[in-house]
Amino acid sequence: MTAPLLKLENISKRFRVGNKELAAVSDVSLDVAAGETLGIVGESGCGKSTLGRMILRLTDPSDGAIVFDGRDITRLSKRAMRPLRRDIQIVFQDPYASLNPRMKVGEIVAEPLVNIGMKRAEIAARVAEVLKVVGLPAESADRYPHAFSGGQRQRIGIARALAVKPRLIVCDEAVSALDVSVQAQVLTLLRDIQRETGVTFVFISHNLGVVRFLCHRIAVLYLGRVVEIGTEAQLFETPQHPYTQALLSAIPEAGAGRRGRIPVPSGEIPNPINRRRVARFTCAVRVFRTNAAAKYPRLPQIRTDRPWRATFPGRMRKARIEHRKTKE
Amino acid sequence: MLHYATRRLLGLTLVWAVALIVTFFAVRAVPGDPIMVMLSDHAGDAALEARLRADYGLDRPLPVQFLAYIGDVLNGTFGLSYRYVGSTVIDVIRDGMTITPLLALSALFIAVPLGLFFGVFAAVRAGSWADTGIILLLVTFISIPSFALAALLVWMLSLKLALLPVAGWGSPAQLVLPVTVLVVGPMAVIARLTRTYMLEVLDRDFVRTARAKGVRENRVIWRHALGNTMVPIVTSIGLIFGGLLSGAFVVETVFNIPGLGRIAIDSVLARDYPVTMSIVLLFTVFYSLINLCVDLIYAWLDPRIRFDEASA
Amino acid sequence: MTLETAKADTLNAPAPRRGLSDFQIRFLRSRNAMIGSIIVTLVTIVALLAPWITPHDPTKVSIMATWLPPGGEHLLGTDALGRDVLSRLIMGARVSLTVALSVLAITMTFGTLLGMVAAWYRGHVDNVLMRFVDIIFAFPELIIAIIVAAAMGPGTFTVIVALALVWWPGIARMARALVLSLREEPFVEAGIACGTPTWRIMWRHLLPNIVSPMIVRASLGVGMIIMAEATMSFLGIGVQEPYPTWGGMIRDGLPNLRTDPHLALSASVALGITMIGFNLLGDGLRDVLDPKSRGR
Amino acid sequence: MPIDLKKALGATALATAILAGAGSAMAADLRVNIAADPSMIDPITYSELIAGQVISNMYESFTAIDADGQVIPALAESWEPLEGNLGFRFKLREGVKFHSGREFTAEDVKFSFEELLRPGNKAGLNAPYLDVVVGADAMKDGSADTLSGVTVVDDYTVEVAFTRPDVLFPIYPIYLFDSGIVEEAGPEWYNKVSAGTGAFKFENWSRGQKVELAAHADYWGGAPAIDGVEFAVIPSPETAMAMFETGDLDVMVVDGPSMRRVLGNPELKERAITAARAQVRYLAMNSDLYEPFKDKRVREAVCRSLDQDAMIAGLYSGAAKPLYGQVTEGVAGYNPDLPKIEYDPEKAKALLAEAGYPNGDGLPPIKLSTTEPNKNQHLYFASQLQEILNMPVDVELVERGTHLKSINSGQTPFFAWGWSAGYPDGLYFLSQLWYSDSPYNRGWKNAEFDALIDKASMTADNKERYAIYHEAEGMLMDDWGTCPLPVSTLMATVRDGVSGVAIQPSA
Repeated sequence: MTAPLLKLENISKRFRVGNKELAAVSDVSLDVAAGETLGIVGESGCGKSTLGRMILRLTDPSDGAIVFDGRDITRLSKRAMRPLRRDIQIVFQDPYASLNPRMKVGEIVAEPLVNIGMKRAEIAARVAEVLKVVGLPAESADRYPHAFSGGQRQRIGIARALAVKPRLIVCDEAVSALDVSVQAQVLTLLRDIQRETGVTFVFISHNLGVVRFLCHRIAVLYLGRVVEIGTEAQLFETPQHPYTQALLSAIPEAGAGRRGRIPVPSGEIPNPINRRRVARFTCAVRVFRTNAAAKYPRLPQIRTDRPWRATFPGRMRKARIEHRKTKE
Repeated sequence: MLHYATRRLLGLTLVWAVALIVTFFAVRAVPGDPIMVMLSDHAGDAALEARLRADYGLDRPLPVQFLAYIGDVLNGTFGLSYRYVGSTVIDVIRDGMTITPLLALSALFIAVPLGLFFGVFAAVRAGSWADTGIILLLVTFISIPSFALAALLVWMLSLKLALLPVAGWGSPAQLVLPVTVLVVGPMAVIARLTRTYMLEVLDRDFVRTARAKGVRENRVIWRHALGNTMVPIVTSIGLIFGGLLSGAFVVETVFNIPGLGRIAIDSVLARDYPVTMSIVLLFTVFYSLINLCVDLIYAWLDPRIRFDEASA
Repeated sequence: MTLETAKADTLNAPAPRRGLSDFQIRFLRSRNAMIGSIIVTLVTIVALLAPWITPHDPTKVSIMATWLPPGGEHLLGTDALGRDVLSRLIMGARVSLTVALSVLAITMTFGTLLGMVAAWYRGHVDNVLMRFVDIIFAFPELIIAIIVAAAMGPGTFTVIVALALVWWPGIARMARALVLSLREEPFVEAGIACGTPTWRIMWRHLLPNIVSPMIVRASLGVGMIIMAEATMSFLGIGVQEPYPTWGGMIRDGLPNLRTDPHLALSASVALGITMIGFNLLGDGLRDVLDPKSRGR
Repeated sequence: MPIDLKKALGATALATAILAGAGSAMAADLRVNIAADPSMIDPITYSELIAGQVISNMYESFTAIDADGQVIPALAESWEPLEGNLGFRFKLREGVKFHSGREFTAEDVKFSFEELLRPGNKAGLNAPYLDVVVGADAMKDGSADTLSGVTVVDDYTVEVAFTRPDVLFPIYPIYLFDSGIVEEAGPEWYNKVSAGTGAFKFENWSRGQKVELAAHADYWGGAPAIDGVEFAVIPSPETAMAMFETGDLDVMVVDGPSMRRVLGNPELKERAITAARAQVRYLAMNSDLYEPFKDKRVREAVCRSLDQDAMIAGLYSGAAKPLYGQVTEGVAGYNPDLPKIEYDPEKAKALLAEAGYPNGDGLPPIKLSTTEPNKNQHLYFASQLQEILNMPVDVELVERGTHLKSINSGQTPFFAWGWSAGYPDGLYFLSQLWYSDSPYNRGWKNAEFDALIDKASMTADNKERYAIYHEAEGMLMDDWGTCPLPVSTLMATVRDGVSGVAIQPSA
């Protein structure tokens, strides 16, 4: 196996909120191989966007290292980071907010090209080329974003990310703001692009269904840590972690699979700022609280290449029962 | 809330300290020499000049002068005036210290209700000719320079109609013209703000609900809508008060009122550093205190604002 | 002078996203904006053409033709030195606008730049800058103007410096507020993510998106600066001879209000109309550009 | 109600004082405007003109000036020079009462002089007059506690000894005050009480608003006909005018722009009283700072470009007098025979060309500096010089304090200014402005002129001394050392029912 294109080593991110500390991402380690699509799923607020932003160095990790193509980029200055930006691109969630309303589409798509110092004539050609790749007419370049629909705009965002032929694209909830039918089109587009260019994707989403469609491997993020990681098949067929199970049950077709219904946690996600307030979905929290030494246990290296978070089954069961009670 | 108020006060003290330092050195950077002004046409008498300079401590190094000034501020005299020989600054500005705030506050207390009234009146009749008329009038009020307005009023009311005294200070009648001149601009500003916010509020659901429930129109406007309009207007009152303090410079000059504004201009021109510094400090203190009050009132009016978290 | 600040700040926070044609339609529909722009255009034309359209040399002293009443060769009469009042009014427009536009250019450039930098880098840069702004705000602006005027001696340059000093913090604060909300926008992050240098992010992403609220602020600002300049001239610390200014003309005319009212009145009217023009234009632009006040 | 003109109130030449034995049928207090708040109201620190207008009504000197500008005895009834003109023996007036009720004696003279010289007393304008007194230096540097040059002979006789002759000493306006005042009101008595012998005593001072004086019933010249005077501080002439018209002022001192209004209104004009100012005005041309002024022809060209008659008509509405020398009419030593300086643009151009600057070519740029109130005059000068001589001149407005410092330290090349008589004698103008060693020299220096001035200060005989003045003044004018400028008239208007008001011909 070749060295992974992207390697996250024990990445953590803590924010200060007043006197308290919010752990958005805790001790996450992930590898992404070249040409692979890694999905990162979790509910909103679980830290997956922060993770994505850290890969792009839009946010600096508090601990840990980000290694891209064998090079530690964790502490690179903004300036030193700039040449690397050619290799790592991002597609944002909001197709409206992620395009500057004051720039023409052509300028938007050209922006990364300008940054790498491409000549004007070449830029124009490349812009036309990527617009075609994402399925937009060449005239689009002269129009402003407000003239396009959500799906079209997201194509513009993808075109921008593709323009410099990056090796890694982080898609941060890239389709979640779109209608279901449009989602499918965009996802298909992404898959086709990968097939043609061999680009690596890190696909962040709260939607397991979407992830399943696109991703080779999937990591499940809960309260800032990876609770389970595995191939698409492993994860969907044999989810190990109760949270994964819960997530799966939220998707009708997946949840209706072999395992039968799994109680779906409802209500608010536990507040990562103050764990004492955790009220409903208490399983993982209990574990952390009761075993201080094993507070943040490492993922056991399982041969199957499918690590999952060590938990305490007895307590877990109890938690589940408790949860039922609260629900009834 | 209390915590917030204390912290704001601490912050203010810092601003005042900086103001003290900045004004001390800024005023001293000004060309011109108080001793020369004291000597007037007899400047050039070196012996007299040296003596005065020593008497006033102006021959000492700046840091020493600064420390001396801080001492004077702390003991409440604010030091000796350069212009009024043998008088302390507090003697010079004592009358002005009540006059200018009195002028500014009376203007404020007249301008706010009047402005609210006109603003609501225009908003309720939005789009009508009355509205357009009021808007034009308000723009005119905002646009007319206070000195021009003052001259016009003196000419009309005092000279032609002989209704009011031309200038001076002391009787209630002498208060009418200067306060009127001061009121006009801020009143128009408040009215315009009120109209804008009022229109916005009148469009909101709770107002419609109230109307739908059959609440009388007057009550809808004055209780439901205006109450909500007050919050953003209160925030602008600090700035309006600052404008009034500035307006005092012109009004006091035109109407010959011995307030801080006129004393300030006189003292700048006469290089009366201690008086200038003290007035600048006082204005800064008035202004910042009013702004503090405004923020506190704002907090009180709008319970959604939680200062302790907002500042984190 | 800053009474409008609060309003402009609170109303213009979000960045509008609209095309030009949309803007033009609403502009043409706005009565205020139309009247205002007509007045402003006229004043601007007069100011631009001033050297060629004055009937007399505005600085020409005719000691034997002082205090002439309006009419005849001198349409608006002459002043204490026998100078033609109409010519001085026309030149005064040029001086007022020059001062106002210089101050605007300086404060808009520096205020916007500093506000953007503060909002962009945050942390200490922001803290230092904003404390500085707070301190300037803690002084009534006329006090600052007076101190500067006293320090530098009166003159056009002094007026510009003093007013710029008073004006930039408001601009900086507004730019900062706008950029603070803007910098969280994904399109800005997208810029960073694709390696756009900071200066170009400011130039291409931030600046164009704060321009329209800043323009509203500027158009209201012109009127206020003209008024401030007139007030400084009125208090004797403004633009100096031989340049005619409206504030100076009012001041020189006031003592003769009863014998020669045309002196103070003509300048007052010119100043008033110009102020009304800029205020109407500013109001109109705000209505047109501000999403919150749309449809009103 | 008829009012007697009892006594001149304002007694010093420094003040624009209202000479009023004035009375009013209606108001008990006479209300008069002053243009600014006085800076002080005591005779020691007294150092500016506005204060002088107030103080001169409360304090007196050895001599006073009558309504015609003549020196008359006041607190000294007579005086005689000591040997070699090195001092004077003054015979003091008897029966003079201070505001406190105490009697004025020779001890008070000694006390007043000593207080003026005592270090730490921030003495103002009057102290320098004492420089010639024996022991003054020792007093000033603190090495002596009494003034050795002053000898109290008896209660009403005092001798003042000089280190050099100073024949004009008796007419110096040195205010004499009460030696018992410190004991009575403490060392900080300055702003609380008055300690003079004048017709009015201090009552109240509301800073920035008014100074109120009350009649001094025991005044040696007879009690004033009015109960008091209220000096209202009114910086704006327009406001003053408005207040006069609404009856809020009894007497209005007319200033600048109001003059036109008064002269143009028959009703007001009828009420106006005028007097010449004891002031000279001049255009200073400092040849050390502007090379072309070294040439007498350039200076003459400048002077011939200015039309005094047009200025009087256009700038002063006629209320001014032309000046052709440097001693004003009405001041002792005035020369009525000085030739008129003709306005002659052609000759001015020719002179400039002769000096090597045809049509102004080669003249370096220069600033004509002044303060705000003198703006219009200077704009006129500049426009004339630009038009006739094509001289590259610009008007520069400077803050008053800065301007004074600059002109008094000889750093301003070109400016017009006035000089008010500190005492009513022509020597004041000549020695202060054009004497080489004067701290106020205005940029023209001449050794022969200096010698004449030295001679004059030792010449006790008036006629002889005046002849020396004329010679020196002629020398100054022949060399075009300065361009004399018109001097505006002092003017006041008086309300109905007020009579007996006169203006003192002074500054």
